[in-house]
Amino acid sequence: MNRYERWAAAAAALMLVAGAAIFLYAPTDYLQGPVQRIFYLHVSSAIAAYGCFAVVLVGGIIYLRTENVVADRFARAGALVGVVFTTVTLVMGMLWAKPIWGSFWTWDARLTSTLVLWIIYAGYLLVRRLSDPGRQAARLAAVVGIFGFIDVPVVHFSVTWWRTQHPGPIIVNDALPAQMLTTFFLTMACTLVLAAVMVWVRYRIETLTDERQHIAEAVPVVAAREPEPVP
Amino acid sequence: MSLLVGNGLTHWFGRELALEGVDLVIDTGEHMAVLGDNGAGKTTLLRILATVLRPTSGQLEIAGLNAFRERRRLRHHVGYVAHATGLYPALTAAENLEFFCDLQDVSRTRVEEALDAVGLTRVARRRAGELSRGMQQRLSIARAILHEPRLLILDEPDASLGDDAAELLTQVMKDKTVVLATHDHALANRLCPRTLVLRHGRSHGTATRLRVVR
Amino acid sequence: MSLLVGNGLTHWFGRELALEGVDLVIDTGEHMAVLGDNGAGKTTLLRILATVLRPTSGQLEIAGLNAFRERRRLRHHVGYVAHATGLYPALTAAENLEFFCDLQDVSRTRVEEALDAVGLTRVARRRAGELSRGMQQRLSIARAILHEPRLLILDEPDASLGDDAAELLTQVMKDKTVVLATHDHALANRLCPRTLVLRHGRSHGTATRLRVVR
Amino acid sequence: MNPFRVALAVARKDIRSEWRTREMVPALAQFIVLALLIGNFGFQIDARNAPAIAPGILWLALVFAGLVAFGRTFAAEREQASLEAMLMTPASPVAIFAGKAIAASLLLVICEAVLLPALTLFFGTPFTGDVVAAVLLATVGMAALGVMFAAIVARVRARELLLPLLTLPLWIPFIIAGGQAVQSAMGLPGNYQEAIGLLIDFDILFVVLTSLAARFVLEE
Amino acid sequence: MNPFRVALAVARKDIRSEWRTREMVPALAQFIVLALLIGNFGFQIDARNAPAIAPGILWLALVFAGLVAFGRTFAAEREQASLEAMLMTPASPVAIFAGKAIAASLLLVICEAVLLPALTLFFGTPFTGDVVAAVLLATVGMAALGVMFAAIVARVRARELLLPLLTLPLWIPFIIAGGQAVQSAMGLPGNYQEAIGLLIDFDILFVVLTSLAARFVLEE
Ligand code: HEM
Ligand SMILES: Nc1ncnc2c1ncn2[C@@H]1O[C@H](COP(=O)(O)OP(=O)(O)OP(=O)(O)O)[C@@H](O)[C@H]1O
Ligand SMILES: Nc1ncnc2c1ncn2[C@@H]1O[C@H](COP(=O)(O)OP(=O)(O)OP(=O)(O)O)[C@@H](O)[C@H]1O
Ligand SMILES: [Mg+2]
Ligand SMILES: [Mg+2]
Repeated sequence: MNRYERWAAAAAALMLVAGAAIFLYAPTDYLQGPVQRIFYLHVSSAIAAYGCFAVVLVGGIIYLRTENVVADRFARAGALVGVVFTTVTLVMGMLWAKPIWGSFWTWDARLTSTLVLWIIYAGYLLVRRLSDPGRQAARLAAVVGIFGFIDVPVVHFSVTWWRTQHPGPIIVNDALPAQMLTTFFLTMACTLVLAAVMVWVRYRIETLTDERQHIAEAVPVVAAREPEPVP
Repeated sequence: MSLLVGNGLTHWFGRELALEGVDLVIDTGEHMAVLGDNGAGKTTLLRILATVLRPTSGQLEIAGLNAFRERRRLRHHVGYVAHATGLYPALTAAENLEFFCDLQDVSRTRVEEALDAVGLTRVARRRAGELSRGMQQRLSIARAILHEPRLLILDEPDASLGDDAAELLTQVMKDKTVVLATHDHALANRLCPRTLVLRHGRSHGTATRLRVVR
Repeated sequence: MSLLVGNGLTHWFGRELALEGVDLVIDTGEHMAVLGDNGAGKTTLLRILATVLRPTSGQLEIAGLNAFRERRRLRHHVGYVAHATGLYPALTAAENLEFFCDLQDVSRTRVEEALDAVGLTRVARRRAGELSRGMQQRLSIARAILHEPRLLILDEPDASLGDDAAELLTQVMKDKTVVLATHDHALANRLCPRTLVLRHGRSHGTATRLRVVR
Repeated sequence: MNPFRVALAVARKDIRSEWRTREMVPALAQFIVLALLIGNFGFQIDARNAPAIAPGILWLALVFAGLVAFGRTFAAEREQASLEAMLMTPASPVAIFAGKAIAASLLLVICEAVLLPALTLFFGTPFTGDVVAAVLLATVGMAALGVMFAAIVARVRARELLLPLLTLPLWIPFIIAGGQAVQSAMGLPGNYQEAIGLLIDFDILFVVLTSLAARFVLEE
Repeated sequence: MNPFRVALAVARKDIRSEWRTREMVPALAQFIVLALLIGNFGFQIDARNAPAIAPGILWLALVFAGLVAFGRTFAAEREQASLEAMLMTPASPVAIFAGKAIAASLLLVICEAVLLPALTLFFGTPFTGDVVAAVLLATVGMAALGVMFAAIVARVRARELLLPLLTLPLWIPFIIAGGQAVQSAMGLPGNYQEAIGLLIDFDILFVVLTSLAARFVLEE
């Protein structure tokens, strides 16, 4: 096992620990029943996605200022992993919505803005795929990523700004029993580690792809400064 | 004094190496021809020198400025004739030039002079899209000299030009530093005292001498 | 025997007279060069001869068929290299030719032969969009000879071609009737025994002799 | 000269180009999702009125996706000037036409494969064989018309604009009949059989008409 | 180097090209009318629900017309390779950008001049200064964003497809706030002042952001 595989294995093991906590430690919700256990991963992966998109934002800004490919590779990695976690949030949310609301989807502000988030970053990935690799692709995508981040606060605050069917903030309002809260924070920590590892592995893949396409880090205009994988 | 100094210019298109470590020094007022087979990398080199394309690696200095970081400032001094003419087909020949006068911040009186220099005065009021291929090429040359650049990059400027190509280009190149790519050896010999030969993206001929000079 | 007989070919682009009463007779196997300044009407004439453009007035007969009414039947016999290459950039050089083999209803074995004839065998698997201008021009020539047409219309086929342009064209034109427009007088003399000079859309030079011949 | 071979070659070339560049499929699919989104913003949808509004959104999305897909099919040929080269061959215009229509409608079918489940997911409308049949039947005629007009506007400037202008009026029969069929398949009152019959009639009419017209459209 | 002179020159060139060829205006106008027609077919409209549905149709039509108009503005430069020539000059990207935005939004304003009376005509909704103000304010921000993304996708393959994908999500604020403003101006409940305030905020935000981004988008 190389060190990437070791890290991946460790992250997977952590997720198993989180899973155990979710199903064995956390109490069953007396109103919603077992389906409420979706909550932990649903929210954690949303927050992980925010983190990934923050990497895209910071990476994009650094890239535009310094043309440092390292920043751009992190941005690319962040976008892909962020889309994956947004997908998890969406799917989990829809699975939860069916039994609770009676349908997979309603068009409320939280759900819609989350879908838009997914579309924006999928568009980011498409811009990358459809332009010739190199500085231009990186610059254009950076602009898309920076503008796209506008939607992240919209998603987060949608439940307070608009009347939504989706529940409002409960964690910051201390509305959860202690066991649930512990499980939630454990799951969130594990998910964030997983996201960081995924970004890091993906960064490695992007580096190898770049090398194959001779997108060198040879001439950085300013010395490289790496963005944090997850802020 | 050297106007242009390129150093290890290398460009990869994906996995295709189009230009490999080309060094060149061009003195002020010098005329240099770039020769080479199809696909040798002439256009790639010229696009880099015109600061349209940034090379994968290598340095380029024009008039003492870093050509990649201070592109905007350089553009007053560089004129470029590309393969594609880049004209607005719905505007007349004169209107095309007037528009570029505004962008270049030069007086519109230059339009007439430039049209005259390339022999298009007669068709000044015809739309660019209706001109023949050779006329469009002339118009593209006229646009490149509108702001009287110190450095002129000409990529096959003789393409589709009529019999007067040599005289026209001599006139246009006067008092300017010129890099010219062409397939016409006779023309190259007539217009340019110095020649750079590209083969599979590497420089041969005078270029080898250049390495020593640097 | 004459393969192509044109009679009073005239073309107006709106109020612009591009071609004025050109008569010409081309015998089977003959090679004819069309010369003229920029905007003289060479491309217009060649597009008419290739049956891509219908003239405002005049008659044209190719291989004894009315070129306007029986266009479809003629197309087996005509190959045309235009100013624009008309290739599919996402397909490789070989795939481009294979596609046109299917449309021309000729065997795909022709692809390799045609690529070889224009010296592109080495880049057969590269996408057409990534080829240099000269390589694209070669590919466009390869496409025109895929179906071994009897009549070949070449509009500045030497554009952007490397040093081997003359040999390549000699090879390509062998055993075919050819009308070739170019600005390179040396090339025209070398390839074509007969020359038609256009000036402002009217035929001069050999063309005056032609009137008598007809 | 075998017209089937030509049509196949043309379709294969288009599909291969698409496969190489992967330009259209992923973007078209997401474009569909987006159309859903705007549709939703324009018209407050809830479970009650979904079967009334969903077909409208379905057709709007399909119409716009179709315009893009068909517009692209000849525009690409035109930009590259390869249309002229293709017409310089003795291949029959009808066959060329059919080939382009096949490739473009394949794209549209892929769109539908995304759109129909998405509708079910987002609006809870049923996703039955009847709905699929109605949509596919409409696709045939719309493809024939769309490709023909795409060929016409490719010769014209501002094709992005002219295409909807010419195509939409003739697509209206399909939108109406298809809309009726889908609505009744989704449970609203309406005669499904009759609407499907209409769709088939229109398909035959327009496929024949466009085949006849192909020769005139693709020349000079 | 006077950026105003550059912006003006660019705008004038675009408008003059359009005037010469008359490619966009008539087609755009008719396209709008057609969108009205489809809207009409998709959703049974009567006097009762017109003020609820008309704004939806207004925004749908404007969004699609805008996509076409903005998409065209850089696509034409790209096709002609004149974008490269323009960027070879020392003119500031922000100024070039502003010039293109001015010309494109002028087209959109012409669309609106057709669309708003048409809505009144077809659906009997009021046609007041408030409605016009809301629509014009939305146009500013939408133009800034639309032109920026048009510049981005012009460098990318499959631009017709990518443009809606990138632009629409960021147009949503304008669609929502503009929709609210129009709805309340048409007599539905809603706070007109607040919606207009939002529109102005968004306008300022996006005009500033796109001006900052222009330099990076229009390079190389
Ligand atoms: C497809 C459907 C859904 C989507 C797209 C979605 C999206 C999200 C997102 C993005 C967050 C993170 C918000 C943040 O912290 O910034 C979130 C949190 C949350 N979601 Fe959902 N959700 C969906 C369905 C549901 C359902 C059906 C429920 C349960 C009734 C639910 C309950 C929650 C809860 C309780 C939170 C945590 C709120 C907090 O304390 O911050 N979600 N959802
Ligand atoms: N589409 C068009 N619309 C209007 N005028 C045109 C059009 N095409 C060509 N012309 C005009 O017709 C005349 C002949 O053009 P043509 O392209 O045949 O010249 P040519 O001899 O091929 O020139 P070149 O050597 O530059 O290619 C020119 O004056 C040109 O401006
Ligand atoms: N966009 C591109 N993508 C991939 N490869 C490219 C691209 N542009 C050029 N090349 C490749 O780079 C090499 C050099 O091309 P270039 O256009 O510089 O040649 P050139 O010397 O100008 O040839 P010509 O005389 O035919 O114009 C060629 O092998 C070409 O195939
Ligand atoms: Mg070249
Ligand atoms: Mg010509």
